[in-house]
Amino acid sequence: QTEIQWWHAMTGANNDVVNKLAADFNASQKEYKVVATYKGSYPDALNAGIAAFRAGNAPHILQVFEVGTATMMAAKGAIKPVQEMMKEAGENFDPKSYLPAITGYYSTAKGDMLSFPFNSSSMVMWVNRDALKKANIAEIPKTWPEVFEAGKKLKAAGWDKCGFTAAWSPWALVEQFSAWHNVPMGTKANGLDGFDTEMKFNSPLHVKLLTDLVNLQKDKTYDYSGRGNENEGRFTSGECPIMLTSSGFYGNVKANAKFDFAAAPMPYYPDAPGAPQNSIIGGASLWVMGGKSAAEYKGVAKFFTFLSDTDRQAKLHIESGYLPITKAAYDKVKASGFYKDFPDRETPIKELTNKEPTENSRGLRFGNMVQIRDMISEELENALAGKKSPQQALDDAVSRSNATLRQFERTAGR
Amino acid sequence: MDRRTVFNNRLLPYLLLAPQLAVTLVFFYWPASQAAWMSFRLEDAFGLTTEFVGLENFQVLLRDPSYYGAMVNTVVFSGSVAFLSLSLALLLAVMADKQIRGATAYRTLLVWPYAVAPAIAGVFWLFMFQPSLGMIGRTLRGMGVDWNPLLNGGDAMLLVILAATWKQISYNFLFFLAGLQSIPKSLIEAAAIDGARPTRRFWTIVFPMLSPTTFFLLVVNIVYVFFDTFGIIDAITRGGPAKATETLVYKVYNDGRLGGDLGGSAAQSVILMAIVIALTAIQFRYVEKKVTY
Amino acid sequence: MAVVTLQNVRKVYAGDIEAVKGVSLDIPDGHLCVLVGPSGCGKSTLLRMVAGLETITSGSVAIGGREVNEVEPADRDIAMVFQNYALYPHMSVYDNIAYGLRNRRTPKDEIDRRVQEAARILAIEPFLNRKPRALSGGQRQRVAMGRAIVRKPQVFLFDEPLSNLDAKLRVQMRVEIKKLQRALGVTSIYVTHDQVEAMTLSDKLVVMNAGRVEQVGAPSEVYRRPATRFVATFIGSPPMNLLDGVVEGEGRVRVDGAVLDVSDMRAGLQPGHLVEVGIRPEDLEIVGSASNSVSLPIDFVEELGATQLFYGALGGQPFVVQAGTGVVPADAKSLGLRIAAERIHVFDRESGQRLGRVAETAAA
Amino acid sequence: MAVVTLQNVRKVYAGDIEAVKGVSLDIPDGHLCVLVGPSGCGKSTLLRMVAGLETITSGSVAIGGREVNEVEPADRDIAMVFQNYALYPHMSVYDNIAYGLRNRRTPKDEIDRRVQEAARILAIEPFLNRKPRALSGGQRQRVAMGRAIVRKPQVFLFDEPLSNLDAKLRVQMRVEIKKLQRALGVTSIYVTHDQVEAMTLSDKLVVMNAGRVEQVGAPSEVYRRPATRFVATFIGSPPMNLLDGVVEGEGRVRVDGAVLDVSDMRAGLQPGHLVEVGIRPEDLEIVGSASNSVSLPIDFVEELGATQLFYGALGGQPFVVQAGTGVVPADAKSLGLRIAAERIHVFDRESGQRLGRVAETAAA
Amino acid sequence: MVERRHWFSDMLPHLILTIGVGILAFPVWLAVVGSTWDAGTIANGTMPLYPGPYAVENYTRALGHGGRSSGEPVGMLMLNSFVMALAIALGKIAISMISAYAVVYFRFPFRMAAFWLIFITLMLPVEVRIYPTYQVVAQVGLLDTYAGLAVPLIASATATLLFRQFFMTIPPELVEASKIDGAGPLKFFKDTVLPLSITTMAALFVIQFIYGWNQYLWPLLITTRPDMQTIVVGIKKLLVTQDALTEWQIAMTTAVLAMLPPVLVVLVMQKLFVRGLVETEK
Ligand SMILES: Nc1ncnc2c1ncn2[C@@H]1O[C@H](COP(=O)(O)OP(=O)(O)OP(=O)(O)O)[C@@H](O)[C@H]1O
Ligand SMILES: Nc1ncnc2c1ncn2[C@@H]1O[C@H](COP(=O)(O)OP(=O)(O)OP(=O)(O)O)[C@@H](O)[C@H]1O
Ligand SMILES: O=P(O)(O)OC[C@H](O)CO
Ligand SMILES: [Mg+2]
Ligand SMILES: [Mg+2]
Repeated sequence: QTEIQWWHAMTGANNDVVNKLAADFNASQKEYKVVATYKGSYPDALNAGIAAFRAGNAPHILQVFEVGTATMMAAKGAIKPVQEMMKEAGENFDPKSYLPAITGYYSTAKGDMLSFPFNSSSMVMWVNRDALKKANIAEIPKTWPEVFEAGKKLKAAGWDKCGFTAAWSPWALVEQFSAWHNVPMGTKANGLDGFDTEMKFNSPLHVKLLTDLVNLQKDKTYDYSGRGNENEGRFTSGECPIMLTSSGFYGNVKANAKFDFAAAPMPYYPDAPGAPQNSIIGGASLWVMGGKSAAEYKGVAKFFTFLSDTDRQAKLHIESGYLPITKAAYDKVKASGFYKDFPDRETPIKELTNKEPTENSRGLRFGNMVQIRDMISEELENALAGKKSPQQALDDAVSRSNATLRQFERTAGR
Repeated sequence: MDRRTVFNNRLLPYLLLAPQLAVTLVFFYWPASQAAWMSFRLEDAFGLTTEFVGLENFQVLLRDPSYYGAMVNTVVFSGSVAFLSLSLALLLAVMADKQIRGATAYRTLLVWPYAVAPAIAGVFWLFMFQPSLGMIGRTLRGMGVDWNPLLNGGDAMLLVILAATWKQISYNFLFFLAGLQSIPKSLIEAAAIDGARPTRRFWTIVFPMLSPTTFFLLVVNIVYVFFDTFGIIDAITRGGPAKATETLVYKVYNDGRLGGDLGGSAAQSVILMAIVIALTAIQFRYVEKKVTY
Repeated sequence: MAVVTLQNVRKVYAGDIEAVKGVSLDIPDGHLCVLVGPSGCGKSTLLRMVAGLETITSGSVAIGGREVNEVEPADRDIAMVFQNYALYPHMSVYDNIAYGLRNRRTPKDEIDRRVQEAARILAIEPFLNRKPRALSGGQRQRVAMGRAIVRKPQVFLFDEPLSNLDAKLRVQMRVEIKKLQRALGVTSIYVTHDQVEAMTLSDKLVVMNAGRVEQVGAPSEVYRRPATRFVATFIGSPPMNLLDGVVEGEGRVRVDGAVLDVSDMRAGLQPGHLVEVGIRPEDLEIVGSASNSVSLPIDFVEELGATQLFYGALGGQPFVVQAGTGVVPADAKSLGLRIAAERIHVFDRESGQRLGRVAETAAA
Repeated sequence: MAVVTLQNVRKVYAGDIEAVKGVSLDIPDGHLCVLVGPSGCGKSTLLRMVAGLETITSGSVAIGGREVNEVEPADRDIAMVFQNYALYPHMSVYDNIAYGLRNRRTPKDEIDRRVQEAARILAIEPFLNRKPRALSGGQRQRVAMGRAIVRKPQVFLFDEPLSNLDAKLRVQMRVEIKKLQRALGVTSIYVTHDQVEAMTLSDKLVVMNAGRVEQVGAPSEVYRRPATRFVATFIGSPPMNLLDGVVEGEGRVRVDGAVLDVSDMRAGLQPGHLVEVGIRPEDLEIVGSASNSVSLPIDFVEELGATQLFYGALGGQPFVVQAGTGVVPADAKSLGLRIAAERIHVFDRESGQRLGRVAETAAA
Repeated sequence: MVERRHWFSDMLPHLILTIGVGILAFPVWLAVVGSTWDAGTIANGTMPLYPGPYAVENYTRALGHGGRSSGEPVGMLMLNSFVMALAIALGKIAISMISAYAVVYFRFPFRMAAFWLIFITLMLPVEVRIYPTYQVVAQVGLLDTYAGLAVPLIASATATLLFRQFFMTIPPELVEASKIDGAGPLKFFKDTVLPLSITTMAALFVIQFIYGWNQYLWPLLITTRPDMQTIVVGIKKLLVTQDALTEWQIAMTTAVLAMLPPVLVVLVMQKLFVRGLVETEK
């Protein structure tokens, strides 16, 4: 039996899903055994994968979150392009069967798909309906000003520790925010058109959002909840009634929240031209590491085929809140009437397909983006803690990011 | 003068030394030289391409404000932990050294945190001080204190300092107790006859007599804060918010993470090693001197 | 300077160890009183009670007429020299000596004057700036003395102050201490387990054993008329020979077949009373091999230079004779010994008490 | 049992410390030779070269006629008793004694026989199963002896074996060692810095100083006719008094105004030759205050029991007189002293060599 | 000593020590309490100061299945920790003892050089050169092995220095007596040095066992397989940082379990441990 190592970063309810997938695959055949290993957070998993590769000990499959894409793409010798592998293994693989936003994100300029889409998400705004009701907020807020307003009402209604918050701050407040408002995060179509990009997320609109948040942070109408999972905990425990995070959070909200909740579209500034545009995908894809034997790749390919099964994808979507990544699966769920019963479960897909993507909303592909996220987080923290003005913080984030981009450019093997 | 009688075999001593030397060479000197080598190079994350860049990594490092930030953090952190844990431990040791009932029981109850892993100590303190679910964190907020280690660097620093201090008190306590107990009773008695009251005895006799112990502990505490607290920081703050709790060692780890800046990380390793070797040398000289004390 | 008076002083340590079992003692002003006895007999305990370093279980200690049982050491106006000197290792010699004065807020120049004077007396002026670790044993000893004398206390206490020195230095320092004590005239209590030190130093010698005082007296008195068998063997080296004997009659004791005349013997002892007869090795007269002499076969001779020790046995009990070198021919196989009646000590075999004449003992 | 011969033995330690500067010595079979001298004079070094624990820089050491310079300690057939006994703390007394035999693969029952015998001789049978830490100092000393004798070696080596014992025990063990050595008849070398031990134990006394032998001889001989000023002051306690003097003429020396007759004085010394005159404290005759006597003002008296020491100064140099107790009245302020001509030692003031008559010295 | 006494000065030490004991114990008490409540109580911040009814459930789950995300039973993690700690403790004692023996009881060319080579590593823990060391371990193929967990950490000068110091306190006369008694270096080591070192070894064992058990960063990096992970690392994995909630009750259960062995070792072997500690460092 050939063992196939699969390193991932799925926690909580999603972790159960991953383990179940592996178990099901292993039960479905005898030749291969997929061993799923939780390696910590997305950056931890990526870090473990890189370290293991350098040590000659890489797993077969590595789950890498979307912002690690550039790093992986640049590592030509380290990865095995999925499309190529599927072909060699004789497995059926059609990039076109995936939602276009997804295919675009993980393919080269030439259209070769390098990684296997697995758990794609989008950012949504989770709301605690019970709380809104208590605070006499009839409608789920749609725009940022409405969110601010709602936050204030909630505060007045007793949610004085936190009106609203956002997990994955750089993702929510910079990356998705840029796309949703059709402003560039960086040049060159956010890096999709080449590594010689520069960051642009210190635009007036970006500064405006941060300035608003900084002001609201003072009385905790908005309350920053760190880079970890405090956000999620505060939402499910009812402490924070509004929170921006991934649609993939669904499984965990469902398991833990004791109130009526919903996933609403991300808020936008109504005065921003074109807003809302469309969101970009989040989540992660599966990368196949290089240097393995043909037999092993065959197993990996078989596993991927197993994962692409339409029924399985549909089920995945329903259970986890991640997107149905193939068109077939989407259609199937739609046809089943699921979205009629649970309209907010379609929210992320609607966000993604809200408008035809522009240069600013097709996706992101910045080198060392994982480190850049840390820099953005740090500068956001500086601003929210009052140590720097919002403008200053974003300027610094931009210039630090640019330095990192330059370094990446130097080392990226191209 | 070394008046030790020795055996005069030729080969045997080398054989006896071989395992330790082998392990040291393979797992210390080789990596150390690798670090030195890497500090002159620029590499991509996966180590696929590499380039010799001379001193560039060091230059970048020395121009990087966050490196100095980490230095300041390290100094604040180690200084506070050393001061707090030393003074609290000394207080406890002086109390436990008194001829009181239950002294051994107190000692037992004070030594065990030594055995708690730093990472686990970190988890304990996180659990207590987490702002939204931690018992103390919530209490503080309930009392109107704006306790927010997730955003407020000072709070975060305070938290890791407290956790590290908590972990270190036992150790210092043991040494102070041993130090106190090794002060000849007759010195205290002589001072009493010389007319010194307990407080004066403490400051003029006991405390100066403890100074070798104190100095030793200072060095050890600094090293402890340098390295062993990695687990505490990683568990509680991961260096955040906004690098407020990033110490030199955490930075070595963090910068090398994701293969992002292995050269820079290696350059930091090299500098750190130099610092620690200097510390060792200082301590060694001091220890040598102490032998004759 | 003061009289020190101990009345029925007892010390029971935790764990019911009765270290001192009721000691009464008067030390006249200016006298040097030596406590001597085997290890563990309670000498240090007694001294430390006078110092205030141990609490007094019962009885009373008075210094200069004032009962000090509850007075802290600092307020007893005493100074003490410890066996290990207890110098403060982190202070210079000067500071060591000055420390006690500083604690008493003596003016600076007064301190300086007194320290310099003490240093001069003890010839340690060149070392005033050194730390104790840079001094030899003898120098440390002097510093400890300096620390004691600089305070001009009412009482000096010494706990085996010389036992960490080597033999030569010990003899020298012993003479110096005696001179200094004489010169300063401070009442002193001195603890030692070395009987030579005890003999040579004391004005008043107190022999202790197992927590009790066995004998108190001038050293020569104790040597000449030991009150108990214990004192007899403890004081004097080589120790007094002891032979089992039986009272024959008034002033006569039978030992190993021979009958000895004893001049110092209590009246009224019944014939047949079991005694021990003590004779100091140097108190024997060596006679060729005259009649009325005892013959001691020589097992073994030790050469001491000025004198020689002859080891043998009398009546199955070991017996030593000391004689000036040259008195006995080198090839002698036995000694003829005569013993003057007044040099014979008699002890009760059971109680160990001296059986000397009552009147004379009382006079001592 | 064997003769031990040292020929011009030298030891230079790393760092150019010449610890032993050429020593030649013959120790006849069965003799006990004591090396005595001040600390650091090279006694231990010399002994350890015989033991094979130090290499020999030059010269030769022979045991029983065989040169052993290159022989391992284990193969020299020696046994050694150390100052701290060097008992194996983790082994029982039995195992300590048996260890050397076991390493030599002696049969089990033979080992047992020998250990039991040694234990019997030393009266340590009851302790055979104890660990050394459960023994008193004296008992440990015996075990160390047991370890030495059980092997029946050709030579015993002792390095200050008694100096860790207290005074009483030391005297007792010293006698026992002497008896044992006599009984076993094993050639022995014994190192000590205690001159009493040296005097009492040795058949042959070797006084060392600064890496050289100062004098070799029978102990009484060394005491009576010290070859150098060093030996004169080192052997004897209290040490010999030394006074500066000047040769007046044949057999006469002027000291502090007075002229002394000296019977043992080398011929041919020029008048005016600077000398030192040595007189042992016990060699002075005390005369009331007759004419032709020197008067010594008494500074200070020490009571030793049998004798008294009178401290004073002659011609500015300290001077001690020892006299039997009672010879001098208690209230005497000075002593009249007479010195027999044959009791006076004369040393060259510069070289420290004895200036005794050549013929007689050679005969010693 | 005769001293004036006052009820307050008599009570003060007890007061201060009790507060000290309380402060040291409090975090652990909370953890113990935390291990006996359910996720919801903790997550809502309503956990009381006394233990709850979920102890059995939490401990069974931790020992049996482990946390949700890591899914490794604590028992297995503890076994790994135990093996690692044991290997480090024994390995360190073995190699440093013989190397100290060489340095103390022999004179040979490059002796001081060897000593310094070892000594320099005194205070340089693996954290400072973490990546290169990882690389080296990978190159020699020791990732995911017990050897990889333990061997790089047994190269430490502290133990060597301790043994050196201890050997120097063995009276030189014992060597000499042994030589005269016909024992060579190996025999001397076996017959005398080894038995005399037993308490030192035991003391050192306690300290090194704790050191090994408490390792964090090293096992975190060099183990990739879940079944090679150690318990301290296992806890870190329970502290989820994204998307899901931390299962604090399991994390606390695991933390309490992870803390137990070394704390027990310290408490049971207190005397040895204190002795060893004070001697190692001085
Ligand atoms: N603090 C203490 N607790 C219990 N017993 C003690 C204490 N100090 C001394 N002792 C016991 O009291 C007795 C007398 O001890 P002390 O020190 O007075 O003897 P010493 O005559 O000074 O002996 P040495 O000559 O050995 O100094 C001994 O049996 C000793 O063991
Ligand atoms: N291993 C050594 N290395 C260097 N010098 C040494 C060594 N051993 C001894 N010495 C020096 O050699 C001299 C003689 O030393 P040795 O031990 O033989 O003296 P000793 O007469 O036995 O003295 P003590 O009575 O103190 O034991 C001393 O100056 C000593 O310092
Ligand atoms: O929470 P996920 O899995 O949807 O991922 C969120 C972000 O895309 C991570 O970069
Ligand atoms: Mg005492
Ligand atoms: Mg010696």
